Amino acid sequence: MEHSRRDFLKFLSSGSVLAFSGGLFPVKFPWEDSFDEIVPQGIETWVPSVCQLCPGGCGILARVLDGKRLVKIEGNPLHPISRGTLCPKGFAGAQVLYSPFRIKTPLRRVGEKGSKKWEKINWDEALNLVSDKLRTLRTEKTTYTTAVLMGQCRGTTRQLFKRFLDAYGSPNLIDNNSYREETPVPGVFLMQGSPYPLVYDLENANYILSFGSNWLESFWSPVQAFRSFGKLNDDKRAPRGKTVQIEPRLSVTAARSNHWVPINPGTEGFLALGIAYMLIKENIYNQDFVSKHTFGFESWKDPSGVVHSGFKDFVLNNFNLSDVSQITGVSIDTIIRLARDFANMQPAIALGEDNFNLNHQNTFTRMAIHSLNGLMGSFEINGGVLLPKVPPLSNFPSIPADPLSTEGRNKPRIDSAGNDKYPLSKDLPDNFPDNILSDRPYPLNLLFIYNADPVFTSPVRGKFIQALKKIPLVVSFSSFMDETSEYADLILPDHTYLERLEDDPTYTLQGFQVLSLRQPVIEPLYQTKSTPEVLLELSRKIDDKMSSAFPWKDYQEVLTFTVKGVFDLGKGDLFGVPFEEIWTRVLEKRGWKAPSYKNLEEFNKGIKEKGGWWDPVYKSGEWDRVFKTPSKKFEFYSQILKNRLKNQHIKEDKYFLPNPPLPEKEEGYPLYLRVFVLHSLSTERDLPSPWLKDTAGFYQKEKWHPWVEINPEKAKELGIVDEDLVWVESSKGRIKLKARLFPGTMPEVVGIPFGFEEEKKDFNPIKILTEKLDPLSGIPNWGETKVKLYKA
Amino acid sequence: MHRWGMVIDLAKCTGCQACVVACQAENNVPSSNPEQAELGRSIHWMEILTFTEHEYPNVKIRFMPRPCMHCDNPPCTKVCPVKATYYSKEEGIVGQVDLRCIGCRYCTTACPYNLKSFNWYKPHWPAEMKNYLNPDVDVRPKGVVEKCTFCGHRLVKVREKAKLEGREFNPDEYIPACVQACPSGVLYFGDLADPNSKVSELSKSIRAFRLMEELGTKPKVIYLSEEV
Amino acid sequence: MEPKKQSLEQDQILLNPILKTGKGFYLAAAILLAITGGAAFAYFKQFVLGLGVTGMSRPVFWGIYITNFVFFIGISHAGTLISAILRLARAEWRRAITRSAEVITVLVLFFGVGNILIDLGRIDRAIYVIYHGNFHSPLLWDVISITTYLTASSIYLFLPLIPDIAILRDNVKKRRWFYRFLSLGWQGTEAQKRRLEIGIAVMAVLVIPIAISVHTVVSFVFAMTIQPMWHSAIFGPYFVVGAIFSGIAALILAMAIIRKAYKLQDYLKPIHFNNLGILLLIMSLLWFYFTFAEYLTTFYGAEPVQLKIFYAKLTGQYAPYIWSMFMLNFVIPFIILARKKTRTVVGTVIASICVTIGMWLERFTIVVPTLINPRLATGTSFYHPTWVEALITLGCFAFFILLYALFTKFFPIVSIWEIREGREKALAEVEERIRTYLPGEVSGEESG
Amino acid sequence: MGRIAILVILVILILVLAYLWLQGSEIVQPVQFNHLKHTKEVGLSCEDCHIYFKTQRFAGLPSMEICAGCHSEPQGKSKEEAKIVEAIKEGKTIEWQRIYRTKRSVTYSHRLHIVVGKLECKVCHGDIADAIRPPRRPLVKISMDHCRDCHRKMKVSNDCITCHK
Repeated sequence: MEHSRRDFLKFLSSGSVLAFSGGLFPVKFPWEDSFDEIVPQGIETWVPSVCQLCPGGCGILARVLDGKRLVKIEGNPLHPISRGTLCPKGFAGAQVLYSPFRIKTPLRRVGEKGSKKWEKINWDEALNLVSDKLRTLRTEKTTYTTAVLMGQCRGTTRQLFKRFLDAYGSPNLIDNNSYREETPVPGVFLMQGSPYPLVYDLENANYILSFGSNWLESFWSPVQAFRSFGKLNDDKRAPRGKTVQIEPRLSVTAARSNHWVPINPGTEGFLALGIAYMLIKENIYNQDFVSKHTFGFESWKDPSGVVHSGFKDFVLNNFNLSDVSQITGVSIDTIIRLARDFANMQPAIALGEDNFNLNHQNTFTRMAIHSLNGLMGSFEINGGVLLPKVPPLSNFPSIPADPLSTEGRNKPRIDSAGNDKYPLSKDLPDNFPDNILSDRPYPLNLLFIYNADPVFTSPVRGKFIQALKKIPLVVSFSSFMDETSEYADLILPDHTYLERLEDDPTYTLQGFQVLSLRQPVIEPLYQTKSTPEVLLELSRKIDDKMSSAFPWKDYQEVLTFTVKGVFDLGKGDLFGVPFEEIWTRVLEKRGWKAPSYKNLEEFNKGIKEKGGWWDPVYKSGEWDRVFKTPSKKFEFYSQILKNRLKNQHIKEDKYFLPNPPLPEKEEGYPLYLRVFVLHSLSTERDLPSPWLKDTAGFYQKEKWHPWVEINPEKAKELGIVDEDLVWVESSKGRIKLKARLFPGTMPEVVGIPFGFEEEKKDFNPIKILTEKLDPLSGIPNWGETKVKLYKA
Repeated sequence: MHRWGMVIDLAKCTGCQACVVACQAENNVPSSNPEQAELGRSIHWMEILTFTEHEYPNVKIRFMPRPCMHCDNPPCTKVCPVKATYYSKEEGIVGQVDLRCIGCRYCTTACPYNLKSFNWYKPHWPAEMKNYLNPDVDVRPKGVVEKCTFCGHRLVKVREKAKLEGREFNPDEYIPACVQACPSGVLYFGDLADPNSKVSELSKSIRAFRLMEELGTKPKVIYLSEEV
Repeated sequence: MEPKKQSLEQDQILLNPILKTGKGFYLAAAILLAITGGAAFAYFKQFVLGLGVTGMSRPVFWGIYITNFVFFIGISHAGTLISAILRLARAEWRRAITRSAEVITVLVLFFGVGNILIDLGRIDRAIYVIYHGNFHSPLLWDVISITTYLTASSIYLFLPLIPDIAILRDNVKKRRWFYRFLSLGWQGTEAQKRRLEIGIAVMAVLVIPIAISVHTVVSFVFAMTIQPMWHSAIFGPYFVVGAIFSGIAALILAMAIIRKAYKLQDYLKPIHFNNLGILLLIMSLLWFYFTFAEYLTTFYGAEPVQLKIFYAKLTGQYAPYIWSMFMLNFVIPFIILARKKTRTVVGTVIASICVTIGMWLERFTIVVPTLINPRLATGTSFYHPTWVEALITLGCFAFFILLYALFTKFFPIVSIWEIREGREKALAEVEERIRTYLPGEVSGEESG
Repeated sequence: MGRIAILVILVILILVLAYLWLQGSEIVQPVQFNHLKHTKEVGLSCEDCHIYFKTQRFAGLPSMEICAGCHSEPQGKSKEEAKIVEAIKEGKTIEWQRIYRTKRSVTYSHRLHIVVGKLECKVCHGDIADAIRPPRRPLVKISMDHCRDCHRKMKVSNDCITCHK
């Protein structure tokens, strides 16, 4: 019926002049889809690579048409970290690659700094500019006045930067986000002594007690965190375990956890010790682990005969439940239940890792939290706390002897990290601008900025801007015109991670070493150059001493050199389907070496095709590797801290035990500010992806801009109605934001998301954060910012 | 005859939005800008609905990923005056032919789940960003309605591949972009007509419920509730 | 035989508007044209930039345009329905007002359909509704019923117009060929008169069910969906009552304006306004009855989804609209029209202005609150109409009034031959008819 | 008299308008390629130049390498061929215009229809093989009914989802 009716109608209407487009005339009417975007097809290839929008290291498969058009990014099913899935940032890579805000050629500043006036120059001219400066500094013997401010970077590129500065003669390799990952958190370092970061096997843990660690929103490897959460709740009717979130604000982790424990900000350490009190009092801690592998639990006598009180007495005397409950605001029976669950549901993890949580807790608070793991002995077990090994890249040959570079290397660091003021600090990016402005210990002539945007992420952004204006030559490798590059003198734009060749050594939550290869998915779109190549070219241009330190023709050669180290290891295998992985694990457990590749060529070809290599075996029980403390044990009483602070002659033992400080009040600013991170935004820089900005802040129904969350009762007190414009003011400054009533915040806590960025808008909460640094580690303690709120 | 359906295990969803962004990347959904988002015009085929319940301190936030329900008795295909949105009897998928849609938006008001979106503006991509458009999916012009199609274009591609290789069509190969992207393993996809598919098995679970089932639309997206 | 010239004695004044156009007319036409031009520009902007320029978003997909659609289709019931009923009931006082009513119907229908076309995202594909029509869709039912209604009411307008056009042909110098062509050779012979009478009678009978069907089908667009406070059986009759109600109000307004503009005081007499006022009062009561029935059932049933919208209307965001609608549609008209003393020309005009505004608000508060409170409340949805929508609505009103005025310039707004027929025969006819009602009298029918 | 004049002008106007309209829709190729000579005299098959239709969804217009195969030096005297030879020498690419194009939202896979469906090229492309000058408009108007009839005959799914992406 339908067929004939349309013919009749067509016959009827074909006669009328008024026929619309309906396919009658073989012609396009002007108003017809002027959208002539017919997307060109092409021959489809899938290129494995690695995402770099966060340190997670997920393997991706890029769908490329005709070798020159990236259409979509998907998870690499063979990759052990991503297993075929990705987080939203993974997909947004395409928008980062094809973003219109990319810097297309090297730029030189023409106006004065920060005036955003640039001129395009070609690569040779730009490189000569930098190498001349480097050469003059070599001749003036002031090589130490150069510095590299580095963001997220690991593997061969990081080693290349280190070698460049060592060969050139400068100690200043400053890691801008050293407190984010890559280096251990001081609290853990004091108790375990190992310089490498820990990893928490969330996938197999039965009980995750998280103290403010927002591991479902800001974890160093989000896809593994999501998979762990998925596995934990796989069968809701017979759940394998529980997650508890102790946080003053209902984050996404708290919302999805079995139990949210609101706690007064800054008192997490007291609650941890309250739980420790219960564990010790009811004697349900892991006695045999504590006796065998810990030090300082019982009171002990040091060689000079002085008796030191142990952790046990310290906790029993000072942290009874009523005090702890009064300080933390957590009811006594909750503390009891937490302690009992923590003891019974093994393997349990006390998670203090705050990663980008930007609310870094005090070092002693972290020691208190980590002591719970010590009490229950959840180390080196499946579902416990592991110390992973990084894939062993072969070391570079030693730098040829050069008195100038050795002398420059031994100069004090520009950011004076590790001095007495902050004994445990490895990098002090927040101290860096003060030293520059006051020329202490020496004025800086040349600054390289790689993959970091301190003006966007650092609370001392005002000083950073002055510092950048003061430094004669600032070279930025950013591929986007971010806030820091606006103050640079010269921009040598790097490829985006989809056009770059790089290795990416990391590890899974089970401690397995993973080496993935990031290979260029398409030819670079613009005249950008990979930063390692730039370093190699610079070193050749400076002088023969430097060029002899870099015997490689290009970065490809450097990579084959370093990746050979992993080949020499002989263990592990290329990425394979799950069956092959189990087979490799079985053989290796029995000491067989069963790699599927015979020689180096096959190894390199396999890595290119499958995406990388990994060793699905974690050798647990290597106690001397895990506890590198003087007593070769887990130390409740930190002897490392004692030795480090020898010259300060601190007498009482309390100082070396985990004794968290009470949070101070600040008159005039009654509310606590808690800056939190949204999962789909980056904490390093502004990701120019509309997809991400359109989905960030979904549960507040807010998009594209931050807001401030207030408890409904507190809002009524302050006379603030939902969606009002409010000023949020701290001692450092104020910003105007939209207020949203959110029953998930404690009355005296106010939450602002971090990570939004827009051209002429000024709503970055970093501006009002306190500049106070943690006394021991020098890491900024943003959790202690106090603010007040009033209607705009 | 297939009845493609999806099971969403709400206990495992962390609201990470991987499915939302994966769907937009796969289906050339135009990305919005601050002004458009402010006016409620950003288009999401798959969206995470959030419900905040109770008061401080025992607050509960529920996340509910919501694709199109692909109802077996769809209220939207009945009301479309030009048969632009149709119920495919062979696949059980509710599709949208945007060549024929006149933009009257009757289907969007008739749908009780409010999950159909409309192109209020001419979709705009900066010049370079046109590169990542997927040739398998049409780029919708302004003035037409668009909705989740369970990535129907992937089904066609998998069918074509099976025919070219001369073998039977294997239902497990067909998987929408959101199900493939989910890191927590919340989304399961399969053929509800096949009794021993993973989806049919899960849909018989005690926790299974369908959104607004009482309206008689017979949705083919089955949720597994958080609490037991 | 030389065609008999239609003589014209007293009713010369009815031709004045056609013969000479005063300066006032040109001024009014200019203003109306300006507004229409503005609306055209606003629509062109929407055509080029897309519907993003309006205030609609998700989930509020329908707004002012659909309200206008229902409102204008509502007004269209003024004409044929009222003039048809009056003609069938042989109410003598209808003679002066039937044509002005029928003209409202025919002209306003274009704006009803026009607003749907304006609301379409892709107006260039509107023809698909005919090519690939899906008869499951209430919109298709609308298309059919409105097209039939348009043809029926245009014929019903044209038939009684023929004798007047003949008068114009014989008396007016301008556009002679136009009138000769349209008068279809009318001589006023007995045979022609008899055939015309039959034609009008048939059309009068035919138009009533079509008119009823049009507005029930317009209400089915809402009632057939399963949205709360739309999906109810009362919508059919409720919209029809609303239509007649707003139709009468629009008719009174139109009559008042032409009465003032063309000084037709002794043709459109207070008694006309009085009778229409009574009709308006009856419809106001009926409308209130239906509204009360709908809200009571919703309130009493207390389904949460329905109650959410009920309270959004009565106490929430749309309370001012609902309560002003209630005042404008029931309280004020009731006060004015209930007492004969106030049911004067001015009184009925005030009442009908209130009713017109009230009925637009009633349509608005049916369409928007249901969309703004969807079943699956996923956050704050809002609807702030923009200047484009406002200007296009204004443009529709202006253009309608302009077309109406133009019609009065081409054809006599009061039907001359019916007035004359009334003057000659009506008295005898009515007197005879009344006798048939009285007991005991032998009337024509019984005598067989 | 006036009325007839208006009528005549109107008709002329429509004719001119229609002519302009159809004119605007013509597709002109940069080089007047002679299909007949290549298929009949030289004996080439479709696959020699449109190389992808057996392996990809699209058939692919010939790239310069394919032409360069024979035309690196002139094969004959026609000035159209000279254009190609010169373009090959300078390494420029010739922008061939597509004549056959399905509607924007319709997917069509050549390999499926040719390898599995065993379709002839001329079913949809008409007898282009014997065209001396490149046609200005598709020889066969590919409409929905054109496809649906064939699908109905071959008992292949006629569901909207098969063709509308």
